[in-house]
Amino acid sequence: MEYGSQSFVAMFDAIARTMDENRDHLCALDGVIGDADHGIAMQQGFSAVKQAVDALDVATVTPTDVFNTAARVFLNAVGASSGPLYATALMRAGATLRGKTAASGHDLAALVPAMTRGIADRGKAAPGDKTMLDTWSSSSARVEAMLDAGAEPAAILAAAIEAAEAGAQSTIAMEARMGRAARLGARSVGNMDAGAASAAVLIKAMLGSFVA
Amino acid sequence: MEYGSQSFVAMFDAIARTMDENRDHLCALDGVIGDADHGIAMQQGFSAVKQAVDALDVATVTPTDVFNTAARVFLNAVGASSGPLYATALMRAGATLRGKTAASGHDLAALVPAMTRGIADRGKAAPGDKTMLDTWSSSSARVEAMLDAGAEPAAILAAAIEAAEAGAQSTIAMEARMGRAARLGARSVGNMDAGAASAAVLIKAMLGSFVA
Amino acid sequence: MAKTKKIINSGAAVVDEMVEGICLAHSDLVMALPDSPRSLVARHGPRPGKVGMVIGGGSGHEPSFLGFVGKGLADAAAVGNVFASPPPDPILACARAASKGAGVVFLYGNYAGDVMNFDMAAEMAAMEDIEVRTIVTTDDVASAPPDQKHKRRGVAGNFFVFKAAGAACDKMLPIDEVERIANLANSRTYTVGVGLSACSLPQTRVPNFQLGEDEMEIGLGIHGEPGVERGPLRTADAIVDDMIDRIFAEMKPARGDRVALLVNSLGGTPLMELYVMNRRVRQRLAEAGVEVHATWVGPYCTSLEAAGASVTLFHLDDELTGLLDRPADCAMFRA
Amino acid sequence: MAKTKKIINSGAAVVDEMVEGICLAHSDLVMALPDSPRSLVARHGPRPGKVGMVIGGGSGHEPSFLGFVGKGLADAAAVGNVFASPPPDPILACARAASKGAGVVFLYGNYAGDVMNFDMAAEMAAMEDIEVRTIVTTDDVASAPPDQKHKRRGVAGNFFVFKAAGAACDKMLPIDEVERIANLANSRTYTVGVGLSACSLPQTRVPNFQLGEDEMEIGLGIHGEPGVERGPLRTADAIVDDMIDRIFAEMKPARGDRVALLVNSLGGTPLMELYVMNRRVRQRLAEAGVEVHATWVGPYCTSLEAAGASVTLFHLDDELTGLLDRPADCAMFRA
Ligand SMILES: Nc1ncnc2c1ncn2[C@@H]1O[C@H](COP(=O)(O)OP(=O)(O)O)[C@@H](O)[C@H]1O
Ligand SMILES: Nc1ncnc2c1ncn2[C@@H]1O[C@H](COP(=O)(O)OP(=O)(O)O)[C@@H](O)[C@H]1O
Ligand SMILES: [Mg+2]
Ligand SMILES: [Mg+2]
Ligand SMILES: [Mg+2]
Ligand SMILES: [Mg+2]
Repeated sequence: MEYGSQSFVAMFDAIARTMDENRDHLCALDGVIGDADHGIAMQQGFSAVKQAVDALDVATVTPTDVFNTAARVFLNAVGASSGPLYATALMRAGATLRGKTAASGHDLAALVPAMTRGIADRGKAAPGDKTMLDTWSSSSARVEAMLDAGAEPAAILAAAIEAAEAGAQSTIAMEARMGRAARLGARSVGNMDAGAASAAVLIKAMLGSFVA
Repeated sequence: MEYGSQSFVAMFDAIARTMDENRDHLCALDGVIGDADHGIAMQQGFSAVKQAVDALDVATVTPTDVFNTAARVFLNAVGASSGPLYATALMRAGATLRGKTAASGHDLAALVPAMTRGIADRGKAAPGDKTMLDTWSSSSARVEAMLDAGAEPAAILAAAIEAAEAGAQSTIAMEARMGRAARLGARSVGNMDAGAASAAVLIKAMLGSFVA
Repeated sequence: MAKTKKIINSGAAVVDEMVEGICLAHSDLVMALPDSPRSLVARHGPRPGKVGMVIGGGSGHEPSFLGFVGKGLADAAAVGNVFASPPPDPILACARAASKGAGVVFLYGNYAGDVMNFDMAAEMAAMEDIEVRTIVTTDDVASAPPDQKHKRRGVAGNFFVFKAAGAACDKMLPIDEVERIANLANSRTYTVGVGLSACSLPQTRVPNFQLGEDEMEIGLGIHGEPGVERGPLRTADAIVDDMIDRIFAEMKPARGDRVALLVNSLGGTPLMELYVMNRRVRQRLAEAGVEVHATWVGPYCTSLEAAGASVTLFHLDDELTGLLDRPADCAMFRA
Repeated sequence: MAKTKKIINSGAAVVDEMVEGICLAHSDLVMALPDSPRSLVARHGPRPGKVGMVIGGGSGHEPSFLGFVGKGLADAAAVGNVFASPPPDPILACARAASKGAGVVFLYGNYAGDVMNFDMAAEMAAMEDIEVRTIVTTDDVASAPPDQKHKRRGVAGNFFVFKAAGAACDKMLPIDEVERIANLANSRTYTVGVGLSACSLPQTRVPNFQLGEDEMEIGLGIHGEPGVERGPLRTADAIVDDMIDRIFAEMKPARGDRVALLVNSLGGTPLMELYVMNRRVRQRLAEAGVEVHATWVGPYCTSLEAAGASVTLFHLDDELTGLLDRPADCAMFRA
């Protein structure tokens, strides 16, 4: 299968839909150890992205254009921590497709490690800091291992979603060392990080949109 | 029986006690159609009065002095609507005993009409306006009728307490025309006026202190 | 019911401790009278030949009233218990401190308690040969029909009446003029308020009344009392439209008229919401061709921590504009 | 759970409508940039040769940050969503507006989001040959131990750092000096806050967290987030004592030292309680022989309608005192 710009527009539509549904849950998670706005940031950001990419002429733009539009629009709609982190991730995703009019199944899988590196470079967090990076790096590690092992795209995407969810779960036991929650020290243990939770939801909607 | 300054000090002690007990109830009544502070005013005012009259040397002061002290202290502790109204009432009460070192049972009964006139003169309310005056004037009318009929003091005091309670109850059906509640118009109907309620409690404690 | 949490030491001490805290914070501007600690006097206010200006009322409305004591505004404020008029003694002490031979004006909101206590103080002042004139503010449009304006409450619009009268005193105008100006200002001040939640007295810490999840009180006073009506919570624009409709019905603005504007928080409503309201007020004024000379936004006349807001229009003429523009320097207000 | 009632039109529109309301109310002092409506610029701020000063952060802290734009303070503020750093674009637009050839300083509180967005904007400004220096405020004593001061949050003490830096810019000092002064001011600013109730975002209107009836959060930030500890609600004096103990432990005041003082409301806590707190602060300072040069009391850095308060001591030296005393004229602050 090959995935052109239209597929990536549909991908962002799917992400926007899932963020609408998860908004209040993500806000509640952020409220326990943060400032309760993470669901709003993700919902507002991807709703703006959806509007912008829906307006693109898919016949003339490349997948890279779609990602770059999303990055710029997300950043400006959101700000916050999530804005620069996801804007960087989305630009890195777009960069992996530069020069292509469509992506292969393996290209899709390779978006996850690229986005993970973007988040790590921008946020300077490490795995174990109790952030969205725990979700992304868990998913990314699985994708890279399976790519190396020459697995089929569909299997990799399914595994990436599963590993993302496991990464999010792993943040429950962690003590935060980055972001707002870091000031709570030991009080942050026992709750899932909101950014880790939204990352799992995002990866599921993003990769799931191609499987469906 | 004759009642000297000591009896009036005890009377104020009894009033202070009953206002302690009724504070929250009176605040709740005032909250529904007023500003929720009436219980505090009465409690704070009579607690200050109690402290002041307890400090008097009952061997040398007259009942009039006790009332005048109470009036002055109540006014300065309270302000509000209740302050001037009860300060005037207490001064008028004291005036009825001028020149006496002790009061008779009939003198006690006559305090009620005197205080009622003080409240009416100061506040310019009429019966039916849904204020403390409804309690006082109900009680006062009964006292005057029984005094005219030559009734025994004990019977008059008991009837005065009963009529005060009836006066307070009568305010439930009224629409307020005076004080804060007047701005609520028809919304004020259906709730007892806080000042009418405290007046019934006050009259009961005041006259009851002599019966006991 | 959950008690409201407050940062206080005790309900009984809170007013005195607040006044102490104010005097410490603003010792360059105000002082409490040594023998009347509930009388707050401006250090640079009273001066020979100037009409003295005394304001006052219950506590819990801060920065009203005691925050408006200072040069160009009130010479003194008498401080009552929470939501309770001060008794006559501290008012009289204020009158004495403000009296410099040209008479004294009393300005306060129209409440039974305040009227009785200030009137008693005025009588006592008269016995000391201090001439007192009283101006009672009645800006709350919702609190009585137009033919019973004298029954209306004084609410946040106090601010404009005080400011105009304070400026008139500061200009050394005679007491007749100050009285005329204060009455003029009051007659041109229109306020409507709404309440979203009740407040709690420090002694009981129990909310005054219960309001449904989607209800608001309309035509609210400033003592946490219920409003004249209860209705569903509406959008900011709908709330402001209703306020402006009520105000315009009486003010009857002509195109080209000028107003000063106060968007006031009852305490718990943050600036964000007040400015959203201000946006709509300005749209309505622009539609009506009314110019805005000056705007104040914030907590000016509060009910402890109650959520809610009011809008006041001060219908200017040239005289009032000049008075409004004069400087004032108070602990909680500067112009 | 009962939703918090707010006077708004919609959660999505609230920030833009607030900014519109601010520009209408204070059009003599500030304006939004026509092509960047979340960039608020002082009308009388930027001028040739002056170092430009840009502040910013999330909304919901009003009067911080946009209320502190004006002559003598910030030249521009970038406005984010509620509790969310502004993105780089409006920050860059502010930098352009504030840039008059002498460089620009960015001042903001130390939060991951703000750091990332302001740093991106600084990189973009550098590509346009605008020299940017960044000073991140870290006054929240409770938010990290002394050996990790750089991890601390910036909270209400921002006010003093902004004031000192704004005065330095206003004095036309070169950018090295402005940077030195801002860092000096930050290093001498100490804040501790407590929270009594959570706030609710306009989009969800659900309180951020639940607090027991007799509990408070200690060491609270300004985004309605929980504090570093939860403890029983105490008296005003006990709360202040704990705050002052934490501050003194680091500030180590000597007798005769001078401070400026800010007693700040998180929004829902009324002036009455702040002044009760101020009384105790002054008692503690008097005991320690510390003089108070100036005091500000009120909502300066808020978390929407959250109940709570903070105390900030600004440990003065002669240089900082002179800067603090310079006039400033902003929409929501005047000195
Ligand atoms: N430096 C960082 N690196 C990676 N993720 C981070 C970093 N800082 C914060 N985060 C993530 O951002 C999430 C919070 O995002 P959001 O609530 O939108 O922003 P804010 O913290 O500004 O309110 C956290 O839950 C965490 O997962
Ligand atoms: N003019 C008046 N005459 C008689 N009673 C009055 C008058 N105005 C108010 N009251 C009484 O005062 C009561 C309220 O007293 P209180 O709550 O102590 O004062 P405030 O109204 O100043 O808060 C009312 O319930 C009413 O009974
Ligand atoms: Mg957040
Ligand atoms: Mg009352
Ligand atoms: Mg009252
Ligand atoms: Mg945030």
